[in-house]
Amino acid sequence: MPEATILLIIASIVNALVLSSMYILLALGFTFLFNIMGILNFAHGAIYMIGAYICFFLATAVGMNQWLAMLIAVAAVGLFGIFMERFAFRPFFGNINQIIVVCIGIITVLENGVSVSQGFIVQVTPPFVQGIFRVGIVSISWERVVIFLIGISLLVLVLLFINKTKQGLQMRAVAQDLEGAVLQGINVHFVSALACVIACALAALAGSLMGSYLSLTPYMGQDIMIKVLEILVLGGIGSINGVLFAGLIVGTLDAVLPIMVSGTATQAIMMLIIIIILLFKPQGLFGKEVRG
Amino acid sequence: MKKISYPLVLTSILLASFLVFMSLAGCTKTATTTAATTTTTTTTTVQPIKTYTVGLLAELTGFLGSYNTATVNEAQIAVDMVNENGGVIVGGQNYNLKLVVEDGQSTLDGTTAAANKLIFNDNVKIIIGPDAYFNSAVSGLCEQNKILHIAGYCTMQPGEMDATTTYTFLGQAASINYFTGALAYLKANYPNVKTVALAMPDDGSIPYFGAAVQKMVQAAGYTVAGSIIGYNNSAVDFSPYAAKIIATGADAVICCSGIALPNGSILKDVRDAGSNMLFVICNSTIPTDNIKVAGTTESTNVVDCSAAYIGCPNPSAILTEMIQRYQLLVGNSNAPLVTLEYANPIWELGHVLNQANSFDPAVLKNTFSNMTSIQTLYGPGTISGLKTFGINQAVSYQLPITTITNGVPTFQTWEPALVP
Amino acid sequence: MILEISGLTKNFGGLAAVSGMNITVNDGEVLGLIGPNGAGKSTLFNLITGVIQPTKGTVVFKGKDITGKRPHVIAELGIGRTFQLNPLFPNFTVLQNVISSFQIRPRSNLFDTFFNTPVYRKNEAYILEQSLEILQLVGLYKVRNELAKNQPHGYQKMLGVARALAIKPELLLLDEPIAGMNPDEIDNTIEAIKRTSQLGVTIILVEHNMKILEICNRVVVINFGQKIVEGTPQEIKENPEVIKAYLGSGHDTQH
Amino acid sequence: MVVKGSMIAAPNSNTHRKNLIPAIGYGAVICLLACLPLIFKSPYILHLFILTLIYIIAAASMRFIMTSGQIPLAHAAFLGLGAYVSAVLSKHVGLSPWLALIIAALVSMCVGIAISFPFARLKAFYYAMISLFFGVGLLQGIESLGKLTGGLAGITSIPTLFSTGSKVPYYYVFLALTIISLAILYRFESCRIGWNLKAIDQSYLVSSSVGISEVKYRVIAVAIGCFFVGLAGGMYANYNVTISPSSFDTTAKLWMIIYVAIGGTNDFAGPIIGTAVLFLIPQYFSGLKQYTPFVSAAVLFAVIFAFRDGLVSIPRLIRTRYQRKKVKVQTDDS
Repeated sequence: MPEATILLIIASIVNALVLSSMYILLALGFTFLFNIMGILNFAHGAIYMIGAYICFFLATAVGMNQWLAMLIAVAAVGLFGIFMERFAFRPFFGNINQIIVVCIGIITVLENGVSVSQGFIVQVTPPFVQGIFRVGIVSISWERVVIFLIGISLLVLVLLFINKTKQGLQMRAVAQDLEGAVLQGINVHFVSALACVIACALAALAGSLMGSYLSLTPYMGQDIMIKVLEILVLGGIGSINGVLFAGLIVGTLDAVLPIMVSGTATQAIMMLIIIIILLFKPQGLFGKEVRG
Repeated sequence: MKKISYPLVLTSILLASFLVFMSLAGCTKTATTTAATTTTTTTTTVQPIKTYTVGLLAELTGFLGSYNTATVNEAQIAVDMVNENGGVIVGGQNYNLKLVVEDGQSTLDGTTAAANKLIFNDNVKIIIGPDAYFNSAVSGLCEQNKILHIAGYCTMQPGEMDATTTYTFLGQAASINYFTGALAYLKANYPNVKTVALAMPDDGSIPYFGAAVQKMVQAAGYTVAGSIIGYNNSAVDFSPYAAKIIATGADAVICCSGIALPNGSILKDVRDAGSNMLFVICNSTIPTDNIKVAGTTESTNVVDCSAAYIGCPNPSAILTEMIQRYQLLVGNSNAPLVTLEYANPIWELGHVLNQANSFDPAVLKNTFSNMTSIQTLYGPGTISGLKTFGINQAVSYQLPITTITNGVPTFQTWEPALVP
Repeated sequence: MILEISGLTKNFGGLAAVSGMNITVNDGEVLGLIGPNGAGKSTLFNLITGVIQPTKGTVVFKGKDITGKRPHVIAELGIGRTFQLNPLFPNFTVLQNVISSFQIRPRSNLFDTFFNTPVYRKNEAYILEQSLEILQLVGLYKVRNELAKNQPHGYQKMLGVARALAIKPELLLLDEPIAGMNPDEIDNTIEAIKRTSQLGVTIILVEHNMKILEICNRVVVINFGQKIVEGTPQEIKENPEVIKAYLGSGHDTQH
Repeated sequence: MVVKGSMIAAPNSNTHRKNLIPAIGYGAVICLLACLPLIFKSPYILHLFILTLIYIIAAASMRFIMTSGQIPLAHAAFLGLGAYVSAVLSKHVGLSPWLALIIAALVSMCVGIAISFPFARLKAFYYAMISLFFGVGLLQGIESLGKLTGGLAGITSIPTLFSTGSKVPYYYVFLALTIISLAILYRFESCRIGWNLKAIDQSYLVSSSVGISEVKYRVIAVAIGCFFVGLAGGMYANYNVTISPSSFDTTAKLWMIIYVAIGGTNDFAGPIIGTAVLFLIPQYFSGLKQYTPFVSAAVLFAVIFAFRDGLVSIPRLIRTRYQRKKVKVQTDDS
């Protein structure tokens, strides 16, 4: 086997891992919100984009410390989550059509708002960490390593939150049986608002990180959204652990397919694979019960 | 059992149609006013100056939105500059140019609708733009209705520009220009490059532009490593493509067309993956943008054939003025120009109108295609393109070549990026 | 003998909801199927009507093996059923509920239906008149034009029966027809069931309310997915095992 | 989905009078629509009307599928499929555009049937998601066919239905096609087929217990819906001369369901009104250039928060309000 091929294979494996962790990072907030609260946030991509732009703005225009900027972006977008819960999700809970309408409205406003206000300058948040990390013939930029680590650790944190903390348990209670939860004296609105805050914060975090890895465009959220939905359905509804494996599958496909087929065909093949998987496991890989 | 409440539904249908009626009545009103008319304005010149309306087709919303909003600003500046130099003189009468802008929404059918609006609603006889492959929606329409069409860009896809679209001109350097410029420089200054890999966005242009590029590369005596690598413009991560490029084992990679995001990302990923191969970027996006995306440490050993940018010696006084006005407009003293993709055609149009001394598109197109040299914002340009497009209607002019080392762009030379 | 269940078993992940059930139902009788909560009565119904597939065993209806057939096929063969929970189309009116339950006899093909041929119109007219009759039978005629979801619980249950009758069943499975009803609703329901069985329809009742026994010719008591005893209502009332089985269990509706 | 009206014409005399009012109404609307080219001479405005007609067919067919409780997020992709099939047939194969139109509709229907057999097992949310994925995949697949479909740049200079450049014949032909399609869809919905679809939507368990085959009727719904959306796609391609994937992408898919939802999913007239309003209002404000999208967003929010059952619910709301005023007795109910 020629050396080039071996390099290609190794590179693909590395890419698959890193890309998967990126997708896990992206999908975490969305899947969390849907699996735990049964809320389908179609505007996740737009929120991710807003988070990226806020972080960019603070880090470059204001000249703030990068990590601080990220934290502020996360906080700000988290607050936006309360707004989302109150005006987008609570009034239309369970009606997918109306949720789509509201979310499209929000997406339109956010994307065009950014597009109009920012004007055309290629915008990139400066990298959080510099340099390249070499092991033998494999070499990755530290940025990607950081994204990888953050993605995985966030997943663990969210799992801990759901299973160990009081709020996490309350969320699951609300999701499983609303009336029961109310009878138990759980403040349902508080719980769901909390869930939305967490979800949006996670989206913003992903946005800030990816914004430094890729460049920012007002429409960066659109393609992300499809990926996120793929991961949600593939992972199975009602299972956060599913995200890990779904993310791995989608990431690997995205890392390997472009090497075999060119350009847009990758997406088609990918969808085909995903649909086939779902036809054999309609509940997704780790799905428990159907909701929504 | 009650029948469906159709009377009520019908009232709402009527209501809706009434609303539509009103709205479109509004449209017609605007149409009559904005049609190419004669509103007199008083200026320094002796006789009153009439205004002549020119249509500008831009993608103001959608994924090209922010970009084209900027280029439309440039176009407006160009119009002001033409008017301040006395406008255009046709039949001894001075005319000020006036732009009517329509939005193509970054979709082909949106662009078709906008073109329809310009032609049938705003009654313009000259259309500038649109961007990228959206020309394919306009060229045919203009041919049908005998409208002069000066495209702002061209990706060489069918319907954009060929022997059948005689009313269509390419008024601005397109992907083919940037490529020829880069190739010529590469040939002259990098003798040790033998094999090159080709990468370009897989937006359907590979069978056309890609094929042409491949031929030209081989004609220049290079061997193309592997097939053309088509990347997905909207990919989240470009490292797979980078891996693919490195795996070809070529001495250099040429990224044809495409925008800053994919090109910069691929550059970054190629470097991160540990390869230091020569990286040639030939597209309108300026070097500083590519550096922004790729990062300073990663952007090294790069040759970039691009539009004019801050730091390259200005080819003409007009361009200097253009830059100053643009910076004034956006209120940023060192904002780079975008690409002039609409400003350049307008500037040329002024030249052509003066030469032709008529507003008749048929006359204009003959004059335009028979001009040996034309005045562009980049200085004198030539008209060619018979070999590439089948018609001699593409304007080409000198383009700046830049090398980048450790994130520092260094201007090298002006290449006469001729369209064969 | 209209229905014969032999060795019917259903396991939900290890534990057996129904195991080795053998029941035979004779023509025109009213068979009571009683047992405490979670005894597997509803599961048995779902097995008969093909909503869930049995692990093993067979269901034979009129000498025809219907084990594991799709629910709508079984319905076509003439087994009607009602449901414990939300037994109707909530957004149809009561009459529409019954009309739209006429799928099999008469059935007009797509062509007739679309082109509104005389055949289709004849069928629909017939269906309308039949539906009104059925509503008379179950005593819902006066509320026929009101939305089903706005009806009281008892009416909804009766509507369930009416819908089941609309497919002209030879065998009718009633899943807790009187659960959660008030006394006079119960009396009406029992009246209606009696009238129905007089039309020659074989009926199987699931109930864990002993009161229903008085209209049954025969009663089967099941617990933990198995048949405990079988006999006339009188025998059952005295049977010590039944008493025992019932002591532990409350009388609220099943899951 | 709330269901109104009767499945059969109740055989009492005054239904004739009942049916008369809508009949007159229809006549009025059709006359109005037929007169439009005489009112508006501008080809551009006719262009807008023609596109509206096409989208109305698409939206109405989408709603028809939705009556069975399936949310076909792939519908815009089917519009694209129809458009591409008829474009390829009439341009590359050289069939007559009219024939291509019909074939496009049939192909779209066949694909719809083919996918709806495996998908019929899936319940609401999963169906929506998988059809979304299928739509994306289908579009990307079409896009990646290289020279045949011209990738992202799409197909240009598609043979047109009429040689004349005027848009008036298009308007009348498409108006006729739209009316026919809507009539057929309305017939399907008001006969037993439509009722069975609504029954399945309300409870597939109950409907199967009375002998309604869920799979059969879901497939029927998808087949009919896809046929008409394919037809609309073919009309679009042969009228618009140029098509590209970006016209049918994810955003388009979601906008399509918005046309339906804003108009109102519960009523046949919903998608018609929704499309007319949502497609034409932004056109009216197109003078705002890059600020136009905010207008459509504003319309969305206004409608969804004011009348969540869509625009068709306005008259009903007004009426109930009026009745409340009249009858002060039951103010506490509702």
